[in-house]
Amino acid sequence: MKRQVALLITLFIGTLLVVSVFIPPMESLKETFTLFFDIIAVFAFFLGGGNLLRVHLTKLSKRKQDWVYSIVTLVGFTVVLVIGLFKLGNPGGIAASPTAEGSLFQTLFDNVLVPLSSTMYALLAFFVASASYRAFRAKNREATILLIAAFIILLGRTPFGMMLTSWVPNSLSILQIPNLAIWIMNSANLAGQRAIMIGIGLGVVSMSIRIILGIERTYLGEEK
Amino acid sequence: MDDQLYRQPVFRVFQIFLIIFTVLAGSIFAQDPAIGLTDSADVFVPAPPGAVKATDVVYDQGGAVDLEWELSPDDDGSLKVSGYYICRREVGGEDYRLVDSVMAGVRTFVDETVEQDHTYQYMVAVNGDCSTAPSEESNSITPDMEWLNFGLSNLFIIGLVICGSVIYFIAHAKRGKKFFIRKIAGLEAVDEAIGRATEMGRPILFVPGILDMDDVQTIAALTILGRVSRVVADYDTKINVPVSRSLVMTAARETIKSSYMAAGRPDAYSDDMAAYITDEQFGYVAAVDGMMVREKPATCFLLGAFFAESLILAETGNSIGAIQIAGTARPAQLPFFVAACDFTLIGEELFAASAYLSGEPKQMGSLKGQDVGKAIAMVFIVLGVITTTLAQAWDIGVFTWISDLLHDLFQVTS
Amino acid sequence: MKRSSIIIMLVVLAMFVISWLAKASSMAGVEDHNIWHGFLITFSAFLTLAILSFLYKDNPFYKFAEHLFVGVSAAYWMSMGFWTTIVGNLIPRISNSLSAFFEVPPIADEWALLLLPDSVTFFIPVILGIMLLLRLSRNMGWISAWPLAFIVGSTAGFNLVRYLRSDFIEQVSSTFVPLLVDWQGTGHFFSHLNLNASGQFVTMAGNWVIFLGVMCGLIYFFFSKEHKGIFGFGSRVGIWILMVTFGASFGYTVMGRISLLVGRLTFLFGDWLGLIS
Amino acid sequence: MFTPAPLLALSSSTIGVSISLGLVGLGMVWMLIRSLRARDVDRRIVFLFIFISVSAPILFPITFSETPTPVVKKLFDKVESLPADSKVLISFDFDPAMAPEVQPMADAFTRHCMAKNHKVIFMSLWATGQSLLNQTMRAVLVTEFPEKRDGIDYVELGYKAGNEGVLNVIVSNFRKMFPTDVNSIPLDSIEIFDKIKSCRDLDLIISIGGGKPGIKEWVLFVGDPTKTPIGAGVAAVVAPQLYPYYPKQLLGLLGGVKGAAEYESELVRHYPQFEEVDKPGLRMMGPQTFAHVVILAFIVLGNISFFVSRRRASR
Repeated sequence: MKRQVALLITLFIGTLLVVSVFIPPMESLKETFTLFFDIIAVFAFFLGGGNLLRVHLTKLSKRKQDWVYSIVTLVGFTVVLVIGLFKLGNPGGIAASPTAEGSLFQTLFDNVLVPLSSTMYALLAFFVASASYRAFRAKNREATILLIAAFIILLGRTPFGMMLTSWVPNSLSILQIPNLAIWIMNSANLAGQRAIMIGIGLGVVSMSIRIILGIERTYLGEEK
Repeated sequence: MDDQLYRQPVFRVFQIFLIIFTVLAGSIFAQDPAIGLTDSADVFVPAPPGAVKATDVVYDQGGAVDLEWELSPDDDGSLKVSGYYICRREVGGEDYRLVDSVMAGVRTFVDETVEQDHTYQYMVAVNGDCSTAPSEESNSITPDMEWLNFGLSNLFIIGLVICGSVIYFIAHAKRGKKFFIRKIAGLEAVDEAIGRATEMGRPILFVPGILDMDDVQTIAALTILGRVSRVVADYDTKINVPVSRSLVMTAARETIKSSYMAAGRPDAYSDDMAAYITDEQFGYVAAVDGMMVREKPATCFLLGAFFAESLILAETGNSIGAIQIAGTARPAQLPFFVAACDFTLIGEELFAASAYLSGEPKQMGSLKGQDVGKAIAMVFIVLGVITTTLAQAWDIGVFTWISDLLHDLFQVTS
Repeated sequence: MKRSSIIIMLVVLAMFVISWLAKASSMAGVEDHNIWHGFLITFSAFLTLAILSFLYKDNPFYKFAEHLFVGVSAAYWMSMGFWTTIVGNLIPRISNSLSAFFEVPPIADEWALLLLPDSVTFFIPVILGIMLLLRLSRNMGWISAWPLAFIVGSTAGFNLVRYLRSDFIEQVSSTFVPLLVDWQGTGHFFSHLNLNASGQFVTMAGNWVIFLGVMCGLIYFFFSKEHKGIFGFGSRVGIWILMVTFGASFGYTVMGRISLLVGRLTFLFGDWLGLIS
Repeated sequence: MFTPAPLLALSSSTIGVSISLGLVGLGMVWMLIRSLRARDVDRRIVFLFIFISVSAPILFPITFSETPTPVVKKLFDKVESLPADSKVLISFDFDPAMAPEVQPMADAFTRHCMAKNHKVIFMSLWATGQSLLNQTMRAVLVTEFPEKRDGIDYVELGYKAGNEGVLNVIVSNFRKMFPTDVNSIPLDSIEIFDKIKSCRDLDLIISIGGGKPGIKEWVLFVGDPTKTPIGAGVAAVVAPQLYPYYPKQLLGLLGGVKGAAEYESELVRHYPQFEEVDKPGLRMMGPQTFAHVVILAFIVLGNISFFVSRRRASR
């Protein structure tokens, strides 16, 4: 029974939202449901944040490996939560935006979160290099095509691409590497992207139907 | 359509009354120099704009009116006219009030400040240097709400055909029809990858992307997690599912738990298998990276919605020598997975994976339905390309017509 | 702890203090809270270096940065969720007294859903949220499947039409490309045949590649037909097209990734060390 | 802002560059030898190379001379070939987030037009473009061309709300949309506008942007109906979407930092007096080019070691 109700909810809500697209009076349903989702997600924070606290407190009390760092997480979490929820150090008081200019919360964001996340993001520069060193090898036909395409585009984005091929006459200018790079981006690259997207569109439609019809129910747990 | 309502006799009479009233009011208004300095001899007064036509905006909730008028004859690109004032009043009520103004040369306006089922009249006044001249009053208009959006009928038809074929093949499979489904390399490798982790005595890492449950990719990833954790339960291997959203944590726990129950090992399940890290994209990545280098999982699954972190995770996983099975429906991240992982589920394959892994005929049937969708796409692309080519190269009427028709069919206005 | 690691810790600490003092004194007279700002910049630089050190190998500084990142960011998004969603969107709709307490203007009732006012319907997510929390209870835990069913159902419902529209229908129609561009007859075509990048032939070739590429790419994704014969050839070409796509997009994004590092290094060399103007 | 570097700094930067180039070069040779022995390189060495190749050009600014691609060259030549006193409109259609990529282009266009003695009209379709426009005016016009006079050599129309609606109006009449310039001086009393009524009277329009409204709108609403040549500078991500308009509807296009760098280096080639001014496009290109070359070299090395090891295995 419990599962039946859940499947009925999915069926009802799913169908309702599909149908609502075609019915103007129900247009705002989409925004309302998005808000509903956000609100439920905030409730879920209790579970997530609670779990975070539990994991690190256990680590700390049982003196598991690296328990010292759990103190860092716990202190960071508690301090920021208190500052954030009570708007401590916010010049505008309770009515101000939590991220108001000059607030402690925003200062923390600018000086702790920004350097951390942008450096993490910047690691990509290194990983892009190591991945291309390892992956772009002419192991087989597919890998060779991947390699050639990447090489032409990369070369086309440096001054050397033009330098190497600037002698090519205008009537053959597609063979100049920067032009070739643009041409590839606008033809083969576009074709591949479109084929992938059309496939994704169908995949999502089929997956959604399976969910709405209750055929796909893994997230609810298997039948006992 | 509820137009019918207004066709009832009572409303007819009311409408006729309104029209008479309108004409009367209009003529009175026109004589009354309410706006502008019309009498002064040395002030240029532009000629008033022509007839104002008000129509209800279709397929909405009744909150908008379309206006169209003829430009004032003096609005010829010279500087004599600076713009138009749009004025509105409710029929039978107050005076005209200014709604908005538009620049010279503009002949249409959409008034989105009206309320449903009220009746309005409009007037457009042309604005000269220091004088205005009003148009005649418009027809009265009652914005109403439509119950069906016929503007989306092509979306409806295409959706019906595609959903229909998916459902048809699901039903077909239910009756016992077996379909051929080709092998999907990444999925064939799942069992082997889990077996490898078991042999090496190392854990399995499953990353379900960084988006919440409101993204289909996350749900697809969780359904695959269901199959993976079933095998994991059988093999008695350790599985770690770090997640970046609390809701995903809840759903992942539910999924793993039921897999363990199904495998007959509810005792081996623990909530610690799925743990929430943080909502912050790169904070999550930092923690998962740390987890990778410290616990050295033998197998990493990177399935779901990924953004820039795709390559950071895949490269770190690669550096610890893990077998990596990745998959996403974000085209921008696929190249990185292809470059750095052993197997990649490309777009549609991610959604097909759960059906494929389940082995249930019903689910396999839906894959056949998707193929029908692809066939339809291919047929229409061929038709569209041929007719567009013929229409453009030789300008043959019938092909232009078909090509326009196809463009309209696959053109969705919101 | 090993002696060497203690020494490293002490050295880093000493360098931190030196940098802090140097930064604070260099800002004296320019900034009001120079000690505080000196600390902030030094701390940012320390965190930047701690994350970069992961490239060499896992180490205590990275662990510190990672754990700080997790704790601070989880709390950050939780606070933001509370203020923007609960205080920003829920409370103004359901309670006037609470809105007054949080000094947010109440949002007027709209009768959007099921012909009920928002002040009633917005209790639905609250109830579902509480159901979700019941997961913590032993007896009522099963009920948390209902909010999940609600969420999954709405995700499926939304995305079905959205993806059908933007990924299927729009991509199909944008593939209606003319295979003959600027066609002025066969004679004109051959007499003007060249490989100029913006010439007729190259533009046409691009459209042919798009047309055939999309077709072959779709053949690759066919699940229910064996990839043999003509179909197999089509699917092979499809893979090649996908490989060109992946290679090209990879190559194209490299530049953006490098700029990110330029940004970080400019912070380290400029804002922190003051080596560049 | 540029401050002339003392001799010492200049030489130290040259030394720094040579040392880092030497390091990277020697390292590459060492790795080539390793690759020929079919030995793979540790990823950390790859990381080190990227670090050096990105930080060296930041610490010791070096610039590579760029050869302009035809899309850029065509636009440059247009500005160059217009006779003095031609009327050029530059529209700043971007926000601060995009500015690092496209503001260098705006500066370069302004510099070029001023050097050619064109009459320049500045405007913006983005509210946030106004302050960026002021930045360029301060950095380029006021500092480098103090002799140019507002209203005679250039005029700032500023921002007007209305997005493509603005274009719809100025395509037939400027005064209707902009009765005055940004300083409230009526257009009728501004010399430049004596002979300008609408966009038809302009000799060139340059839009710099990357979002909506932007280049596409300029092409559709102004370029196509009036046949006034339009050039553009855009962020790298949107450049591929605009290539279909080139060369028919768009005269030329600068895409991303690379496009800016190409234009800057072409400018210096024609006007050596700009050798000394700050060229952010070229400056940003240094690390990018260096890193790209290192990555390309690594791809080559990887393939060498792959083929050598395969040959050995087959023996």
